[in-house]
Amino acid sequence: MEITDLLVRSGQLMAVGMLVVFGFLSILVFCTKLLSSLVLKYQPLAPEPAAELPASEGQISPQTVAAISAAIVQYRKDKTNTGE
Amino acid sequence: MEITDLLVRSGQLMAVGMLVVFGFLSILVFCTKLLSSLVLKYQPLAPEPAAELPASEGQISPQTVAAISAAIVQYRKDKTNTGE
Amino acid sequence: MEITDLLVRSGQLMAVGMLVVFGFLSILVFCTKLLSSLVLKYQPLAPEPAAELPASEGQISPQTVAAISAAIVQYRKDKTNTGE
Amino acid sequence: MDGLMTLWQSTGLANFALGQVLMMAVGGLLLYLAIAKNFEPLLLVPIGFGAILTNIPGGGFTEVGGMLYYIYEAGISTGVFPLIIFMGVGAMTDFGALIANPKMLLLGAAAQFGIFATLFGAIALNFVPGFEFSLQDASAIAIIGGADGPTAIFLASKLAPELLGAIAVAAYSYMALVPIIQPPIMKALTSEQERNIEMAQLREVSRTEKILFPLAVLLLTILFLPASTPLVGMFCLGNLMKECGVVERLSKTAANELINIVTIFLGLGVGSKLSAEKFLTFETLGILGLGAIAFSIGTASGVIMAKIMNRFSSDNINPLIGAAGVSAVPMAARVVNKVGLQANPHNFLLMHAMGPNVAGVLGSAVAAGILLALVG
Amino acid sequence: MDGLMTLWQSTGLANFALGQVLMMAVGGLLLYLAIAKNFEPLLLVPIGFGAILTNIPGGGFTEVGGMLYYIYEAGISTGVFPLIIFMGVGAMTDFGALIANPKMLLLGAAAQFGIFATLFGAIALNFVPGFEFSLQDASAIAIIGGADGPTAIFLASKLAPELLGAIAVAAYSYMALVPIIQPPIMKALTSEQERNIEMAQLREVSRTEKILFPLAVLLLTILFLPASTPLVGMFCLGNLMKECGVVERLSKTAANELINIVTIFLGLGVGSKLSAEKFLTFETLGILGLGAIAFSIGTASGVIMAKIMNRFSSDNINPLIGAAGVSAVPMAARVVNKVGLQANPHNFLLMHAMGPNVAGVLGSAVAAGILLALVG
Amino acid sequence: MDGLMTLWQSTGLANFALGQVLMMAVGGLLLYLAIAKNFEPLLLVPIGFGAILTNIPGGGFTEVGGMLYYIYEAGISTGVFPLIIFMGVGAMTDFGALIANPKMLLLGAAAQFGIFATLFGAIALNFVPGFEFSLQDASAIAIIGGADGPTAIFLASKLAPELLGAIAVAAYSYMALVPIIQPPIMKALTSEQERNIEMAQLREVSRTEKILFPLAVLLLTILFLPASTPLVGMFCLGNLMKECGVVERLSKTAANELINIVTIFLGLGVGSKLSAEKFLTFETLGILGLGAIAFSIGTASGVIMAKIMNRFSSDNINPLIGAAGVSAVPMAARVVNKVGLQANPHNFLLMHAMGPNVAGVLGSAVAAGILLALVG
Ligand code: NA
Ligand code: NA
Ligand code: NA
Repeated sequence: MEITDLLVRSGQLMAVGMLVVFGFLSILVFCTKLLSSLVLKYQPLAPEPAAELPASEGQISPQTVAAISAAIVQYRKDKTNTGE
Repeated sequence: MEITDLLVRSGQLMAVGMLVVFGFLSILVFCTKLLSSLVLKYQPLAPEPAAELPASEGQISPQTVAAISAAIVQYRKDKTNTGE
Repeated sequence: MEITDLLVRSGQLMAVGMLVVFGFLSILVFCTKLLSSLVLKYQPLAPEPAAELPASEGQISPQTVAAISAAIVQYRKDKTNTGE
Repeated sequence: MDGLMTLWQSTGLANFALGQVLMMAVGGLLLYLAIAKNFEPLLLVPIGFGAILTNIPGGGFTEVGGMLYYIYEAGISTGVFPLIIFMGVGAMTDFGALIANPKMLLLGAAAQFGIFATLFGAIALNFVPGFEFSLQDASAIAIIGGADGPTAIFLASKLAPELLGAIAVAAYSYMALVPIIQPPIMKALTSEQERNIEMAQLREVSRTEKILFPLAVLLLTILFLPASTPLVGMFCLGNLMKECGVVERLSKTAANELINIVTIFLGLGVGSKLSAEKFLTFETLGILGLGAIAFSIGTASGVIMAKIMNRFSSDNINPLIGAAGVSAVPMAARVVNKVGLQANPHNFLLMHAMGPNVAGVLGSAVAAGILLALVG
Repeated sequence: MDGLMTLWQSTGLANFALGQVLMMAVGGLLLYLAIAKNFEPLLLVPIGFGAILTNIPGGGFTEVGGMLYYIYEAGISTGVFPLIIFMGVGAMTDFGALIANPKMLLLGAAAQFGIFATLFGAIALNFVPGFEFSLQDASAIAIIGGADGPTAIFLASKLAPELLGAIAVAAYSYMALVPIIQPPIMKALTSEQERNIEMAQLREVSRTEKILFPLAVLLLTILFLPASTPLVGMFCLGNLMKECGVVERLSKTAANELINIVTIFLGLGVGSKLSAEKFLTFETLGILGLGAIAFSIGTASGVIMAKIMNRFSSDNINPLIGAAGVSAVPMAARVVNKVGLQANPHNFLLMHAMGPNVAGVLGSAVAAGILLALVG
Repeated sequence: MDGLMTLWQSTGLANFALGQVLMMAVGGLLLYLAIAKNFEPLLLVPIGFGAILTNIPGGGFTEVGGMLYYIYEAGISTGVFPLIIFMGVGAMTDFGALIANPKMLLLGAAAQFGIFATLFGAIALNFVPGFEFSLQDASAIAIIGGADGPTAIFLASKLAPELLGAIAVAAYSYMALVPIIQPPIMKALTSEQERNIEMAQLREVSRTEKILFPLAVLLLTILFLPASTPLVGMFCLGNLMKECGVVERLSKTAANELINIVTIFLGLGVGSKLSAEKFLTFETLGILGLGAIAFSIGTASGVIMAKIMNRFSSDNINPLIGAAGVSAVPMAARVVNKVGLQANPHNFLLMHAMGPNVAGVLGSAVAAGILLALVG
């Protein structure tokens, strides 16, 4: 094929390609908005307090508390022994 | 093959199959019992106290104790600084 | 091939092999020394105190301190509650 | 422009066949069941997704050069993927409960009646016009009653590859449905009093026993049923690696990263058999129906066997645990525990049900070997 | 002795061709850039090392029976490795920012102009004597502008395998150079005032939206662009596994061990295409030049699109985020954030740039599908 | 019934050949040594299990379509598995001790005399009726003296695949026996005074040296011994990934999950060569005998070399560390340390022995390359 023919074809490719990329992603924009509105309509974002709170508050498990308590006792003992 | 022939064959398969499954697993029952009795005869279940104790008692490693001790010191310092 | 021929060939292999192994690894000794001297010349071993210190000192992250502090508070509360 | 026309002619829109749309809906349904209903998600997510990919018009996933083609040919038609999964399952299995009470193996044997009765039923279905199951087909379908995914896929890949998709889907779906299928059968076949039976606590099992058990199983399989050795052998290898304690890094990899990797590809490969022309057939309906029957018969025969054993044994045996003999590990054992607790809130049957549960895995691997030897 | 002579005749010293020495230097340069300059080290370390191994005189790595030969044939010429990587990348990607602001997809679309303009440019280069790029070659080269490694390797393996080495090296090198290539273009095309624009905080996105999004993307790809489904499908599978929450062990394996294993082999396989006769050509110079142009044009068109959207949209859009549309995740988004902070130290654009950034991945997979359908 | 008859005719009981029974016993013995005696369990568990599976009458594991057949063909006859293992070993190796004291490389060289002397011995064994080792066979056998599993398997798969099983078993067994084989030789060749020698503490090695070292090794191998580049190259790749610090996720995967997966399959694949007709031969006895000789000679020549170096070197060199030159990492270094402590409870030789130990790995890879180039 002549270079000019190739150039014409690649110009066409550019036009078709950008058209399809934009077309496709525009449809995806529309569908995503539609999807979000449907989801939020039927399943509004719950505050999910039950799931959030423990993470912010209860980071320390009972085992940790127990272990630490024991460690503190141990620590005090050591302190006493070494006469610190 | 005629369906009835197939049915006869599948009936035979059923009989042979269940017979062999039961036979095989019955032998396995016997062998497992034999195996267990042999094992328990030559290697009675030890109480393994050495392996159990550390897990129940010594959960807190020296490093943990050290880290926590340091943290407590740090904590007290912070408390003093912030005038809590 | 006659066994004696094979023996001769394997004797040659032994000679060539050991020669090449020693030769190769001797060159590697030389190159490694050269490499080390070049590296140490252009990039003397830094004491790297910045990288070492935190590992030995700062093992306890702020989160740990926070968690432990909270645990201590918790522990004291528990102690008060149970009248320990 | 030409380009736009070419693109349009390549679109799904321009090429969809009804069958492909339906199969994508099936794939979507499997994804829904897996994600929203927690139906065996580890398998049904990749299977459902694979089904969608397989039915893309012009996607070429299952043609030479397509991703799913390579996955299927390399891993499933060779039988390698199900065997690796089986090794991983072995590396996750604890035979302790079974070694402590080896009689439970008989419950795992009884539950295999679900397989052989279904084989008979599948052939009988040939009287209905439209069904023409060969003995190979019927055997592959019947193995659904074994309630074990890798076993079903392995056997189907050898005996009836064209039915593999439907068989795997049925097997995993019914395994997920065990909490719905089993309880009514269990309750219908047992009295309140029987469901109340408490069982003696299991003895402790030593490490040596746990190491020797998989070797004993392998040895007997070699002696009596070599056709089962691929499945049983890989299972025992995984279990031996776990129990022997000296190759922990291998057994952990087999039970985690390796089984995860292979599970993704196994699921995709199974999905590649869910094309419209293979799945949207009369046979598939038959397979789904037969699968449900197989599970039900297996459950029933396990329970009945447990009743018989309870009568003739010196120990108390709660007949409910017979239902765990179908395998479907660990779902069936959990169902047993739950139904038991409904009858007696202090009666924890879980550990007792684990024995028949893992026995069921061995039982269906044995049954698969028999079918391979006699029908394959 | 004969032996010493034979050995000598087999040495590299006795057999080196100049091209091989040069290619080893190229491999060494890639290792240097990766290790000392942190240029995409996960890929460039294995690629650079593979380049060295490939050019060993008498090493035989890329001949039948050689390690790199098997790696390339099994994983790259089949397209399987880039697709597995893409699945893993999907399992690491969070579409939250894009779902919260789907218009960002248009920035990902605009940046693909870098691809198609470069395709035109590659053909135009044929006027220079010594260049004879076919449309296939030009398309594979142009995809460098997609700024996505697996996409570039996948497309090159289908359209122009003999150029794969140079294309992959250019793609990863320019991705590493994003912090150098993009800022001048971004600053040239925007005013201080525009770079100062603060954007509204993104809304929270629900788990259901995140689960349905990859399925919606897949569905549209099936409907309109089946040729993109291998890439988009595997990407969406990874993302679905991550977001659905029920197959965590699969998605973690896909995003860690599996992608790591495949990355090593993908890199070595790409390196196997860096032989002297394939790389030390005039074309390679053209590819490197065109790649730089592709990145620059993509960046510019993203920024310009963002300016247009800012003018016509009700929301404020900082034009800088358009530069993230080339993908190069997450480097491009970080560059946007940095340039934004230079203009306004309180303006954190990172989250806003993640939207166009992941949109760019989809955009280039779409562009790759178009090229496959029309040129392949 | 027919079915029972068919099943019976397929059983192991009905088909066992004596050789298969014996080989299963060999497999069982390997498992016993691995599990109870901790003999290189990571390899000997899968090898032993593979040996059992291979010899199942009617199991079909090593026939076309069988699991072990695929494993062997895909991973061992291509050489890919040992090379991946070698990469993982490289990613676990620390060359620091060797870089600090590069003269130790000469100990790794001296210990290779075990290989070449055994090659001579294997040929000499042909005078005994029943032995007909070719030069290829003899070379593959001799590499047992390299005390490195992947190297032995790689070379045997190229030079004498039919002897691979026996060679691998001998190599791993003797590596496990290092604590028994080496100490008497070490003590016989050294005086109490020599064993007491304390060595100067090793200098610290910089990260740059550790990064450049594997590249230097690779470069020299390329220049002088391209036939060693598959082994040395993959080893250096693993080591470079570990040391360069920028691809930690790759090097960790290479040194953990990937090497574990491949180890399982490598072991099973080696086991697939342990069929009765290949293993139960006169040659196997010869191989086992020659392997022990190879280890002994390697140990002795390492120690003698260390004595010579101690005499002519300005630094103190404890001759015991020469024994670590056979490789068998890290077992041989530990043995050196233990024997050293017996002579002088304050003399910790472990770090000093790591140098010759890793030098031994390079030395045997070099020796393997020489054999490949001259005999292959
Ligand atoms: Na079962
Ligand atoms: Na892109
Ligand atoms: Na060695």
